[in-house]
Amino acid sequence: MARLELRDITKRFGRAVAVDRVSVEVTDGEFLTLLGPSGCGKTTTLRIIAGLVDPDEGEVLLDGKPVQHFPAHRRQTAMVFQSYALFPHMTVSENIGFGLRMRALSADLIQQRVGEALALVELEGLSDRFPRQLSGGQQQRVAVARAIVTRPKVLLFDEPLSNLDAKLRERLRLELRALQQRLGVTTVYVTHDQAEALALSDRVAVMFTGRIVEIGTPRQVYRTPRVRVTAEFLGVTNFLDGKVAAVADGHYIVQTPLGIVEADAALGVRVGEVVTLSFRPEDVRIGRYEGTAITGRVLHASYLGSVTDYVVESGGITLRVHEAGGSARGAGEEITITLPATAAIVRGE
Amino acid sequence: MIAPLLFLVVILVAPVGAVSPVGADKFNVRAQIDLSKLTRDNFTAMVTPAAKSQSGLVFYDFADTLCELLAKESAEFTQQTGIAVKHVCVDGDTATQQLIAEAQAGKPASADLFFGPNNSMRALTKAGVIANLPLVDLLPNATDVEQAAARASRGFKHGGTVVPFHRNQTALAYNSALVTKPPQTFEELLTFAREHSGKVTVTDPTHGGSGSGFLESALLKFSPQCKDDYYNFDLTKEQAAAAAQRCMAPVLAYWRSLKPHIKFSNSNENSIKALANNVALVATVWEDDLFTLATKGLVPQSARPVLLQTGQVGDGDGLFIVASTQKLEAALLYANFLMSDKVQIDKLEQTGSRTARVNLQTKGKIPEKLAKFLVLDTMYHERTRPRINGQITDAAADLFVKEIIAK
Amino acid sequence: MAQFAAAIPQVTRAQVRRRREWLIDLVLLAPGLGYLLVFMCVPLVQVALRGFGLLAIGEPSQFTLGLYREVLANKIDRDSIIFSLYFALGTTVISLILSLVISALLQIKFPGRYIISVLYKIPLVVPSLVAAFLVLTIIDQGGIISRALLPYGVEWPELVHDRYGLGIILVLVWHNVPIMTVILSAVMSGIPHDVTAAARNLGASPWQVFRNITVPLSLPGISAASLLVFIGVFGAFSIPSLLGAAYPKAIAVVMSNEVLDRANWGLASALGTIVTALSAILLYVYYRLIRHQEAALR
Amino acid sequence: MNRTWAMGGTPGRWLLAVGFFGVASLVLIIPLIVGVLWSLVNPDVGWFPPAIVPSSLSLANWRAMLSVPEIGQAFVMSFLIAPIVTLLCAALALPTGYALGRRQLRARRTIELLVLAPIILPGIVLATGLGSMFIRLGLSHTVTGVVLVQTVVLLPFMIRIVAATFEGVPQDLIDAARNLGASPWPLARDVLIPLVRPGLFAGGLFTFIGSLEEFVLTFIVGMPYVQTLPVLLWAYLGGRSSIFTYAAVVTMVLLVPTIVLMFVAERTLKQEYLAAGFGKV
Repeated sequence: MARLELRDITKRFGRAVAVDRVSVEVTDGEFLTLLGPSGCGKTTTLRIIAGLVDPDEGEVLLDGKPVQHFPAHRRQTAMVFQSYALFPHMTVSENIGFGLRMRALSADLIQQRVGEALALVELEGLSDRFPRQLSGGQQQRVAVARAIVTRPKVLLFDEPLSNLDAKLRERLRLELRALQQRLGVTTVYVTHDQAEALALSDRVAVMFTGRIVEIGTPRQVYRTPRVRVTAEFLGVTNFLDGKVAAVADGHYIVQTPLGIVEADAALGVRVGEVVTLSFRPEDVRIGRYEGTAITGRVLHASYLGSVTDYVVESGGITLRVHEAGGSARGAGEEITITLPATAAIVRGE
Repeated sequence: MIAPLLFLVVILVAPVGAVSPVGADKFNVRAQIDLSKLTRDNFTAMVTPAAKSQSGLVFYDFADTLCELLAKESAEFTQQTGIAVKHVCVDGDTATQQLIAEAQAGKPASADLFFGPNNSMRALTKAGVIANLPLVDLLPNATDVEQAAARASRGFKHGGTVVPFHRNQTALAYNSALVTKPPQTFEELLTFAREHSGKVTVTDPTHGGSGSGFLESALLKFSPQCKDDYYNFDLTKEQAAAAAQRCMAPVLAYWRSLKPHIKFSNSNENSIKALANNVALVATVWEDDLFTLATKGLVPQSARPVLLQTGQVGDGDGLFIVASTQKLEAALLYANFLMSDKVQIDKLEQTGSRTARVNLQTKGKIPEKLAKFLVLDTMYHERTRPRINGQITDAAADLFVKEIIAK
Repeated sequence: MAQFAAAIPQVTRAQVRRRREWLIDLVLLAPGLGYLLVFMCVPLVQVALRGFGLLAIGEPSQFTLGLYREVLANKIDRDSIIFSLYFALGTTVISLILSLVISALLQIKFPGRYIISVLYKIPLVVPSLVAAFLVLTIIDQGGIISRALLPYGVEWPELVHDRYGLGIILVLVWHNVPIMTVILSAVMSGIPHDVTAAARNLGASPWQVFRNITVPLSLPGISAASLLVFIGVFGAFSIPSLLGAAYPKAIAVVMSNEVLDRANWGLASALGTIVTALSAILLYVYYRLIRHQEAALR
Repeated sequence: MNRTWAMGGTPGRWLLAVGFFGVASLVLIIPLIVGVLWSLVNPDVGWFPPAIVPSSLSLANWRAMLSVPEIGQAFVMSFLIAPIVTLLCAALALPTGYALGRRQLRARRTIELLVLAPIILPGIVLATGLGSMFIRLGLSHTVTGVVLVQTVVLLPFMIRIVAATFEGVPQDLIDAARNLGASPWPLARDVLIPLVRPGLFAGGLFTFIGSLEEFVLTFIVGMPYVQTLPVLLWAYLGGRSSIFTYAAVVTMVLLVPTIVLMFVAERTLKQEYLAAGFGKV
């Protein structure tokens, strides 16, 4: 088990900066997700941890010791690739045992640990199959087994679920999380899927254009994002500009064109400043409740199953509103909505 | 990157110093025996013991038609003497250039003996490739060599270092099944070609001896006034070119009227093939070529050779020992073997190659069914002409290409 | 070790690493490229220099443009270059048309397709000389076709050793169609089925699909294959030497005559340089064109 | 109607099959049969127009050819040179092909052009340069010389096929192996080489057949001493003398092993390897 730390990691490809002064610490046994759109540098960061890419600057520390000069095969990290990267010319058990063979373990020990790993991912009967004879989900499990069997200090996942269909993805998500918790291994997980990130992680680091813009628990980054892009990336959100009218015991009173909305404390915001508020569609309630209630007109309604998504216009501003269940309000209907009690103040364009 | 490359270029092209001929002051060839004491009479006694210790002779043979035969004869020589011979069929001009290049580079030659095209002998002698032993005077089997052929090849006087191994004859071949009266003069040929347009095939003079021989025959016929030049073998290259220029005019005139009615082929064999495929009724050929291909079933039974009344040139090619050989005695023994009755008669029987040995009795040695592919002896002796100065032919051929073929 | 490395400033370390990588590249490339440098570039440089009278063999070396003047003044050499260009172009065009059709048809499933896809590769492994022989036995006057037509009184035209090099073109086409087909089939099977399906869906006939979708999307393969075939055929020796007419001769045949029969290395080198230069120009033009093409397809 | 025809309704497909097999027999099978017939022509009778089939067959040409050592020597020479050239090409192409396929090279375009050059350069130009160079080096007319020149023209195909094969190995697999603790040597032994083996095999086969076929360089550098089957064939096809019947014999001797080789190894001659060898410029 190990503590992983990145210090000011920078990587350029030609003139493009792929990773820009990334610093992050992953505590022992923690599950950290790097979340961001494609091209944000998250995979490169992962590969730098694995030693597959050399950083131009910065340090990778494992338990406090710099390891960035260690070649990939001496890093004691294990990675699950997006493509699974199973060796097509080896059977399932040969694939899983590969890392152990590279460590020159005895044949008996290899057999035993491969068996354990197979059991762990519930693939006991398939040990002599070749990868091409397996389904996508089975291949994914083999890739996971192959990674954990070496008992790495850090487990790395590079979008391991992105090639699976939605249903399977959700199931494996749960399994992965359970497995990680059972093993208690420090894990870094890369994905662009926000639901996956929220569901799996202890902490989520949101990356944009090579930088970590925000890091926190799933709840923090979803509910109270500090940065506009984070709020945008993690699902549908409403932005509302307003002026800070007052500060009261850690809360801000923000005057928006639609009325007063309270916001959580944010550093360095002064009274009189114009800020952007972000709040989720499910925080807006239909009907008149305590707080700022306004009337609006439904421009568009789409039924999504668990919720109905409305586009509501009020005073020239459109808001997204989610209502649980399937009450049918048609376009053009006048409704009353209540703005959320608190919203997050976000910065940035 | 550039510098080492240039360095390499320099190293690889640095001229190799010319090497002076090996051997005694009189001969340019190294021998185990005392060459100054060697005569025709003591030849076998002197040469044989030394020859027995030498093996792995390399014999370059340029004649397409003889390739198969000489491979067998070589094997027989090896069987008789225990001296291994590697018989290599080569292209005459290529082998000539190779031997010259090797001599110039001071490298040991790839061959010990070369049976080569006679018009190469001038260049080969100049380059010191030919051992300066008068083989004609030394080989016991060369006693009766025709005097005209003994000491000169294509007008180049080599003094007997090249022994005439093979005689041949250019001719016209025709399909007797379809042509009852073959043309026997240039005028008749023109008439015939006009009547059977496209049915006469002539070998391109730059691509085969049957073509250049035909060109020479035409020179002899149409510009007899140049005869002195034709057979003056002391002309310089420039003089030869001038002579060709002077003598070609009537030949070109004849060709201009002939050309629309004939087809050119680009090799001796293709002319014969035209005959075989009924594309041609008359074609220019080498007599021995026609004969050899006939033995292989590639010439129809009805094909016959004929010589023009005004004469057609015949020639021959000789063989010599390469100066840089390390196996002189074996080479001498082998050369003598090639001039023996047996080889010379086999050669005639199987390939139609005539011999330069005047006393050799060949009558009755040709199988009946093949005799018809040879020119009748009387016609041969009456109408054969020696080939003219090769430099004139070359210049004439160049003119011919420019004025006739390329037009 | 790690501490030592850490003590060195970052930039230097990167440089050291880069130099090491470069060294590895060099060591890896050395066998193949070194070989080609020695056995291809050196002789080529020699040919180029010899064309200017330098490094002459058997004569004094001296810079001269005389050899080129000789070539250009000589109608025979000029004609041979033109003739070579002619049959190279003919072969390329005919082979291209045939292999486009074959490749397109090979994309369709039909009974026995597998056998055909093996059979059509036979000419790839058949030496072109064998091809020359086989074609000769078929199309020559006196070949099988002419014999088969004889009873009907049809005179078979002269296709071998003819002035128009038809026999040459025929054999070269026979030999090059499979090469082109391999390239084109690979390109065509790379075109997503969706694209052609979409075109069909939008109302294009099979021919229109071929003309407007398949061919344009295969252009990179088409141009590469055409270039390869053209340059290859332009310098072809064995086929023209066997099937060519007495006049004009292919440039390669002229060169080999100069070298083998006359040891005229200088003139052959000048001719060789011209051939190489023409090929290089073509290659350059190709790269200029392909750049636009590729940019458009991306 | 149109649709049935071209996009292959069942009748269309059959029509296509018939068409293809018709063309194949016309351009492949009939010539082969005629070639065999020519090798069996009875020299006493011949085979002249208008006969479509020879009136009498015999093995005389085979006997005649086999009675002299020429064809046997050429056969031995061909099949001696081909494996040597193949091994030499493989040895030279492996590291270079690896570098081209897997490493980030600075002068990649130049290197690719250099590797392409022997493929598109007319053989006769190379032969002219190498011929004179080898005379000076004493390599003319030697087996070594012929091996070296054949390698010049066949090495590029090998390099290109090897490079394409290496390139085709997903980087993820390499990364995964390294990540799982494979140092360079086990990485090569356990992952890289097993993955590129089919490509290497295809390249080797290609080179082998290429060597058997190569003519112009062998001819100019090897003549007259090193005579391979194609050189012999050229000689009998009219290069030296035109003896059709003998040419037919040489053709069969040369053709049968190559075609057998091709059919045996058909699976390895996959389009992508062939296309890599010839294809991209």
